[in-house]
Amino acid sequence: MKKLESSLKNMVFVLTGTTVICVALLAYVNLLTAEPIAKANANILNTALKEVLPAYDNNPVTEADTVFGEKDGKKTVKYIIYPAKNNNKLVGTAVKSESLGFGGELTVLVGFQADGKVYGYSVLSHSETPGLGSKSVSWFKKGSKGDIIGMNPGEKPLIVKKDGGQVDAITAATITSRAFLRAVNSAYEAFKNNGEKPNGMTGATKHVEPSDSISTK
Amino acid sequence: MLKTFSIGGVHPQENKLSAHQSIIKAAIPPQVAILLSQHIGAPAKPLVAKGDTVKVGMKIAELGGFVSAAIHSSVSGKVLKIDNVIDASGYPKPAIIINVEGDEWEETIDRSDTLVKECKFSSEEIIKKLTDCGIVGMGGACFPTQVKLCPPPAFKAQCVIINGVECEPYLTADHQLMLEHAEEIMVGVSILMKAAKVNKAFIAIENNKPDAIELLKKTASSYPGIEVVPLKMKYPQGGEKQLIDAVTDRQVASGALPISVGVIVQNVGTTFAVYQAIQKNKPLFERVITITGNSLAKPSNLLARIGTPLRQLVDACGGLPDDTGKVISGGPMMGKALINLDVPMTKGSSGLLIMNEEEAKRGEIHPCIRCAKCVDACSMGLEPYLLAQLAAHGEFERMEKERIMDCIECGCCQFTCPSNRPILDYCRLGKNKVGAMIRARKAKK
Amino acid sequence: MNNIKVFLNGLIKENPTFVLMLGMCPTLGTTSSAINGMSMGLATMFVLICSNTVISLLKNLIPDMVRIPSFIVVIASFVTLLQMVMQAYVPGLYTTLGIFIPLIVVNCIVLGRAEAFAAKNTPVASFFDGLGMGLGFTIALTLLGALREILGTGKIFGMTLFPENYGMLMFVLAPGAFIVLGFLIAFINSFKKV
Amino acid sequence: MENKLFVSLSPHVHSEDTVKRNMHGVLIALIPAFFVSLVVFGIGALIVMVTSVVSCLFFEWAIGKYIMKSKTTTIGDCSAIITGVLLAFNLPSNLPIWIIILGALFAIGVAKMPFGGLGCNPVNPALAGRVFLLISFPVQMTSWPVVGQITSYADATTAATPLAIMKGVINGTSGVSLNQLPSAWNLFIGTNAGSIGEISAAALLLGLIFMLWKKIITWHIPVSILATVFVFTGIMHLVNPVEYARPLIQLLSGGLMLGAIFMATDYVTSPMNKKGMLIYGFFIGVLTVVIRLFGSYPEGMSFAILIMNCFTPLINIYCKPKRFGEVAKKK
Amino acid sequence: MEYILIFISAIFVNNIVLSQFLGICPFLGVSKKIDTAMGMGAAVTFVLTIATIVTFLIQKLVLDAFGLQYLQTITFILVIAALVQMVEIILKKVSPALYQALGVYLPLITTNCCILGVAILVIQKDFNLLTGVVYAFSTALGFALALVVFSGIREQMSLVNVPKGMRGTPIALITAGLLAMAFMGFSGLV
Amino acid sequence: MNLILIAVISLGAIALISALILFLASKKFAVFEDPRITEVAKVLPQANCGGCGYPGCSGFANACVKAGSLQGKYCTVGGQPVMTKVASILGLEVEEAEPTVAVVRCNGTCEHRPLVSRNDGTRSCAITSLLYGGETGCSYGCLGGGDCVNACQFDAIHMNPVTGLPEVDEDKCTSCGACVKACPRNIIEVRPKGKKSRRVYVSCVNKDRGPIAKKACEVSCIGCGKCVKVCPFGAITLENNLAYIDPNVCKSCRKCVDVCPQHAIVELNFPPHKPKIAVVEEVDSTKTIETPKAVEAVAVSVDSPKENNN
Ligand SMILES: Cc1cc2nc3c(=O)[nH]c(=O)nc-3n(C[C@H](O)[C@H](O)[C@H](O)COP(=O)(O)O)c2cc1C
Ligand SMILES: Cc1cc2nc3c(=O)[nH]c(=O)nc-3n(C[C@H](O)[C@H](O)[C@H](O)COP(=O)(O)O)c2cc1C
Ligand SMILES: Cc1cc2nc3c(=O)[nH]c(=O)nc-3n(C[C@H](O)[C@H](O)[C@H](O)COP(=O)(O)O)c2cc1C
Ligand SMILES: Cc1cc2nc3c(=O)[nH]c(=O)nc-3n(C[C@H](O)[C@H](O)[C@H](O)CO)c2cc1C
Ligand code: SF4
Ligand code: SF4
Ligand code: SF4
Ligand code: SF4
Ligand code: FES
Repeated sequence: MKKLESSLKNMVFVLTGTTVICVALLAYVNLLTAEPIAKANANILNTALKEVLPAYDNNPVTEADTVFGEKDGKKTVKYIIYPAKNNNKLVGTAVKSESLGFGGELTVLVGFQADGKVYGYSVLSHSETPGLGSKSVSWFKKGSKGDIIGMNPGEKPLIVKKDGGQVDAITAATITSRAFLRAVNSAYEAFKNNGEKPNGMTGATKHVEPSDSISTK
Repeated sequence: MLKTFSIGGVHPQENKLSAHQSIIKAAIPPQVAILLSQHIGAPAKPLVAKGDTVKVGMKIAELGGFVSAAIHSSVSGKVLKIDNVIDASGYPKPAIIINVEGDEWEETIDRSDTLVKECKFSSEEIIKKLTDCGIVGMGGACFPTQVKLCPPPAFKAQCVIINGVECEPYLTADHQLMLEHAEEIMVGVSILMKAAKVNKAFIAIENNKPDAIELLKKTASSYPGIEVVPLKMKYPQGGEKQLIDAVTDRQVASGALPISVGVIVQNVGTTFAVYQAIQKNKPLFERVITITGNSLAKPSNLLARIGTPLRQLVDACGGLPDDTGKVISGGPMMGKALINLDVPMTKGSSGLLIMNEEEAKRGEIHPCIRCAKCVDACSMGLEPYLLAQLAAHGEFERMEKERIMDCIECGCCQFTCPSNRPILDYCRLGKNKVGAMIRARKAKK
Repeated sequence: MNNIKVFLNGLIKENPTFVLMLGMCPTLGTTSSAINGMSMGLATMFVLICSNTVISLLKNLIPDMVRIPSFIVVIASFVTLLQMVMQAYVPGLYTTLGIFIPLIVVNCIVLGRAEAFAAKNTPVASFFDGLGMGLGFTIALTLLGALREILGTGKIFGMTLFPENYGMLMFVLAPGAFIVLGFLIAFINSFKKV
Repeated sequence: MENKLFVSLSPHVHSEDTVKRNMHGVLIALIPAFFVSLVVFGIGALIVMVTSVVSCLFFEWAIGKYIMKSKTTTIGDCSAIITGVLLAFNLPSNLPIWIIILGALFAIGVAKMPFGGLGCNPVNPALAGRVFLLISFPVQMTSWPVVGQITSYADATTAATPLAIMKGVINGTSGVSLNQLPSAWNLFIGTNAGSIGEISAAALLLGLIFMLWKKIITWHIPVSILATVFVFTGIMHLVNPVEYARPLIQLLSGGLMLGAIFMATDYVTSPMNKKGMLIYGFFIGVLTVVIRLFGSYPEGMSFAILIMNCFTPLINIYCKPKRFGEVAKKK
Repeated sequence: MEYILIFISAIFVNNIVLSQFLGICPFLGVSKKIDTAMGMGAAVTFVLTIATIVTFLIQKLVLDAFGLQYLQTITFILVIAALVQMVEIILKKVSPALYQALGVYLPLITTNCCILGVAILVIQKDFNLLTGVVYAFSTALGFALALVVFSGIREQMSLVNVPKGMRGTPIALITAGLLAMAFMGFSGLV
Repeated sequence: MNLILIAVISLGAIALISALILFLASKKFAVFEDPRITEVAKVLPQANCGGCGYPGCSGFANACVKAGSLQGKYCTVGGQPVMTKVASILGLEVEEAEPTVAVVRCNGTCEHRPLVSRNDGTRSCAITSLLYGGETGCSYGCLGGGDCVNACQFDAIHMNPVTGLPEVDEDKCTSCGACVKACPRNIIEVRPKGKKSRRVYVSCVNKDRGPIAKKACEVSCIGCGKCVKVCPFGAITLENNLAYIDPNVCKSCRKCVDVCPQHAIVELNFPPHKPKIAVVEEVDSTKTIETPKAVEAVAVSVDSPKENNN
């Protein structure tokens, strides 16, 4: 077969044709995968929710409540609050909260029992240094050095020992630790003021405002 | 504060071993070889042929072009042949070889010692006479003096600077000449001023020659317009551009001639030769040369005939030591190393330096540590380390942009380099190649 | 050309990373661990094989003037396909590799092979070329990832070799990527010379 | 018949200056600071120093011999010793030996020899080694022993450095204030925690004076760095005296003196002319202060020098020495 | 202030080449001479800024509007490829001088990760048009900076004798590593 | 189905518009260019990776066409096959009809040429020649600094440590002439290789008069003219005291070799004792045998820049 030559007709025809065929194919695959993708995304959240909350039987995602903050006159998502109910009784609440860590935004999902004690947490995303700040994923869990499970930020905000608090910071990653605890504390505020707008949290330092950063990833 | 030039420079050890050794007349050799190209410009054209008899001071070759110089016999005798001999550059060059018979001078030459102060010639006559007498610059480059004295019409000379700096270590010929012939030099300066139609002249002397400064200052007081300028010691003060900078605070721009800032520079030796040519009718066929070296028995200043084999001059100073490693025509900073002592003396031979094996050998070369000492030392404000690297990598176009052609080959960079790098070797290579490039470009146009 | 030779060519003689130095971004950006490097390599290999095969099928249909755009469209389609599938079935990995998955489109190897090989050869040969190049790329990325993982964290494929405290953190960070690859290439070159 | 003469192009004489002489000069200039560190940190300083120097020398020798296969070894020029000493000077005196060896390996094996050895490296090897360690082992690299534990090495108790205090104040860490900083006099003579070689400004200045006297370095780089830091931190201090420390304290603390005097002046990696050196020094000063005050590392000197090392080739290209005949002719 | 932070972040802290690993091929390929590096840097800056504007608009006006986000990759690359080619053609005719300075680098840019990468990142990071453009522009400046600094070092290196086995890519990569290490000093600035 | 339609339509529209705009732009803004540039660009892989060191494939194509030679140019992606095509477009490979090789015309080995001084300067022929005539009495001969060796990109010329002279490796030499340019003494000449690599040439470039030349070197040409007389084909000329054999006229009869009193004429690769063998053979008949050489020349020439560049 001879090569088609570069006439206007051929060019337009081939390029458009290729595109159309490809796109049609893609659109079809998209239809097929749309559901698994949504499921996969939901799965991440659900797994995390299961991990940080006591057993529940409702669907916290559909009942979630979003708290907006204001930045530059624009509404931005600040906290998402997921209530967990068992037999229609509130057994706990998970709060998605952000804070600026060493390398950028640190997003955590913190689960509180109804009485305000930390039940569990899960780091949803972060861009901390591997091997240092990234340890926050497990550092504050039960049995680890920086265990915060069962603590109640309502009684006393969680603060690293170095700053006179009660929590062991990740070795050589105090910045991440502070950021993490800041996220937990402010999540607690959001949990407590559920529905209302939480006001400024914690012993604010310069870096508290979570959304004025450009994260890397 | 004494004046000096503004950029770079180094302080080599002075080693003026032959200072204050009075000038001795060297014996006339049995045979001389007078090179036809002892100056910058076209080689001279021989006027004699094999078998001709010549007298001392007789013109034996005439100008070979506008920039060229006449050559006179320095001895009397018979022309043996015209043939190639190895000169200081290490390549064979044509020369007139004369077998000496007696010492018979041309009658026109005034051989008396009397000082003739009055110069009766006009500017043009002086220049014509200098041309006839084959006067060239004796400070290094051997540029024909008459050409320097008639600048292109666009320029006008404002002053003459007499270069009595003698910044090269070891050399003392100019120093001794100033001490012994102060009056003649003054007259020479006046003649040069007249020829160049200026009424100001500076005699620049480094302050390691206080006696010469004092003597010339005293002598100069009776000559109007001549001023003696003592300068701080620093090599390469004697470089034309540096000297003009030091004396007049003017910097000759890149690629320009001294005359562009209204200056003509002449060496004291040249000045003395001018005096002799004009007032005594004596062409340039002998000059003062310093024979020196740490291992030499008698470092001296000799008055020798052009064409004398250097070996004979060394023998007159105690002979060549056994451990000699290098023989240099000129000073240690700019002089040329010779392959043997059979090289004949020329109008530009200001000194002969003997070094023993140990002094002669270059040190071990290390990698450039980028210490920038060469940059600090370069008297032209170049970046020698870069130029050397570029030359070694054949990047000649970039060398041109880095102004390699400004390099005066003073050697400060290589002298100062702690890594012993052969910087100037490479700069010379670069200058050579870039020069050829520029010429080729001009030829194309 | 013999298909095995085509295959080995990509694997060794013209290894895209060590010899051709193409597709450096994912090579450096996704090799913080062996498993990441390998996944990226496999993903690229998939696209490379598919696009090579398809383009060599289409080669005579495409006029020269729109050759590049058409190739890009084909490649981009496979990348998008890959994106959707990964998002659906291996979401964790998809997040880790992040932006480098869509960037396979502009990976010089893919387009380069399309132009240099697929556009001139049969679909079968193009398939093997894609396989060889892709495998070469995968091996290189895995090797680099493994080295960085060992040096940086003392692990390989997540298995601990020595305590993490002894790991040199820099090797999992940006500078380490450049430096390890530099030495790796020097090391491989030293074999090629002899 | 006479010997066959040597022939070469001019110049035929050479100054006394050699690479070795310069390197020895630097080593002599480093002695006072080392002496202070011995007094202050005792055995720890000695162990770190010896390890660092020996491993630098070893790597230079081994790489030259077995990897580059060169016939002559380059350890004779002493530059590896300087690298070793300066690397040690930048480390805490309780650093485990294996970390020091890794640092030396990086300095010599990554930052120097692959480029061709002395004179070819684009960045300062000792600093590259130190920054590599800082990034790789932040825990060990930021715990400084309390001064005066002459006989303890690995088990020394740790203390906060002046820089850590300053950083703490800037970060708003509770319980830290600028009042906790040692006095300028203490910083000057060196009785506070820190890296081995950085603690005594007085000893380092002694070294500076020696090197200036011996014409090993010129004043341009150190002075421009110190002046820039002084002015910049002075302005910051005036703006906010509670958060930002006094300029004198800034000058005397951390590796600033060490860096300005010994590391920024490294021939190989600094610009080749005076104008360039001043620019280089100015930016090192600015970057140091920026990193100290706004960055995440408490100490900015190492990074500032490394960054400017990278800019040095550009400075060399765009900043030329004053050339003869370039100035307008004075009439 | 926000713009300044974006600017500093994109140039120094999260330098596209040295910490994000985008655009490495031209970074290694076109850095042997400072002049070429500058040309390339300028060309990237020009194209990246324009491309970001165009892709941003397409994303908002077409993809988001019709719910076609999954076609992002294919659309962007198509648009970028066409755009670059068009700029090249136009530049060649309209300003040959500019073409000589920038245009010759244009083809190289299509397959440069940083153009597509930045276009996608701008969408991912939820910038608006203005911040997106500032981000794209400063990222490109960061690229140019890294490229020029790197080419300076390489030019200097070409005049010394790098050991044979290390010459070429290996030493270039190691240099890039040291450069990246130095640039880590900027971390935490914003 | 609806979703698919929307996708297809919007993307199709984008593609259509791009194609149209591109087409129009290319028509409207068409600029004349050397058509060979496009041709070369066509055979290039268009990976635009910059691996060649030029800004993209078209930059590379441009450079190839403008330079008119492929020296130092190599496309890493396309490799050898592409380079061969580029060469054929530029008509470069047909240039070499008769195989040639570099010949070093100096036989002044250490034993033939006594030293008269010791060169203590930089070991570079170019620099030494600025300095002086060299360590021996012959100011025309090889300086032994090895500039030619450094100039050769193909590792085809090496110093022989025993003789102190460079030697050409005939198999590697591509007769690129780099060494000829590098030699400040004009010693190296690119000459026809000759059948079976058999060559006769004057291995001396000394233009001094006989006695001087003889003193400087035992095997110098003294310009006696005996070879000129004996040559039946008039291939030898004598100028400036130096004989030169014109390779195009020479029939390799080797009569001159024996008459040279200084043994300055060298015969290469002849079998030892049968002087009659190669008399009337045409040099040209070697063409076919040597063609692979030309290809190899391109092959090597494109490889080595990678090693030499940084
Ligand atoms: C390469 C590198 C990455 C780092 N990453 C983090 C991090 O992700 N999180 C963190 O809190 N500190 C990180 N640090 C450590 C901080 O720079 C520093 O140790 C911090 O000031 C905390 O000190 P402290 O824990 O001793 O108080 C990192 C350091 C380096 C050198
Ligand atoms: C081609 C050429 C032309 C020159 N023309 C003049 C001239 O017109 N006027 C002048 O004063 N000097 C002229 N000079 C002399 C130089 O400026 C200089 O004095 C001479 O080269 C000797 O300098 P040196 O001994 O410092 O090397 C000329 C030199 C050269 C090489
Ligand atoms: C580096 C350098 C050093 C020089 N030193 C001297 C010197 O010491 N004395 C001197 O008379 N000429 C010296 N010259 C030569 C002068 O530049 C200049 O050519 C000379 O003074 C002109 O006078 P002339 O033509 O009479 O020789 C030196 C030249 C150079 C380049
Ligand atoms: C004044 C001076 C300062 C030096 N500073 C350093 C230094 O900071 N780090 C280092 O590794 N070497 C230093 N050296 C030694 C040497 O220059 C260095 O190892 C080279 O960079 C290696 O190529 C220094 C040398 C001198 C003369
Ligand atoms: S020889 Fe040339 S480069 Fe060296 S110092 Fe003198 S003028 Fe400068
Ligand atoms: S003086 Fe020597 S070592 Fe120093 S920069 Fe110049 S060439 Fe290099
Ligand atoms: S430089 Fe060229 S001509 Fe000379 S030997 Fe090498 S390949 Fe042959
Ligand atoms: S042949 Fe020429 S270039 Fe080669 S070593 Fe001899 S003089 Fe030097
Ligand atoms: S893979 Fe990123 S530019 Fe080539």
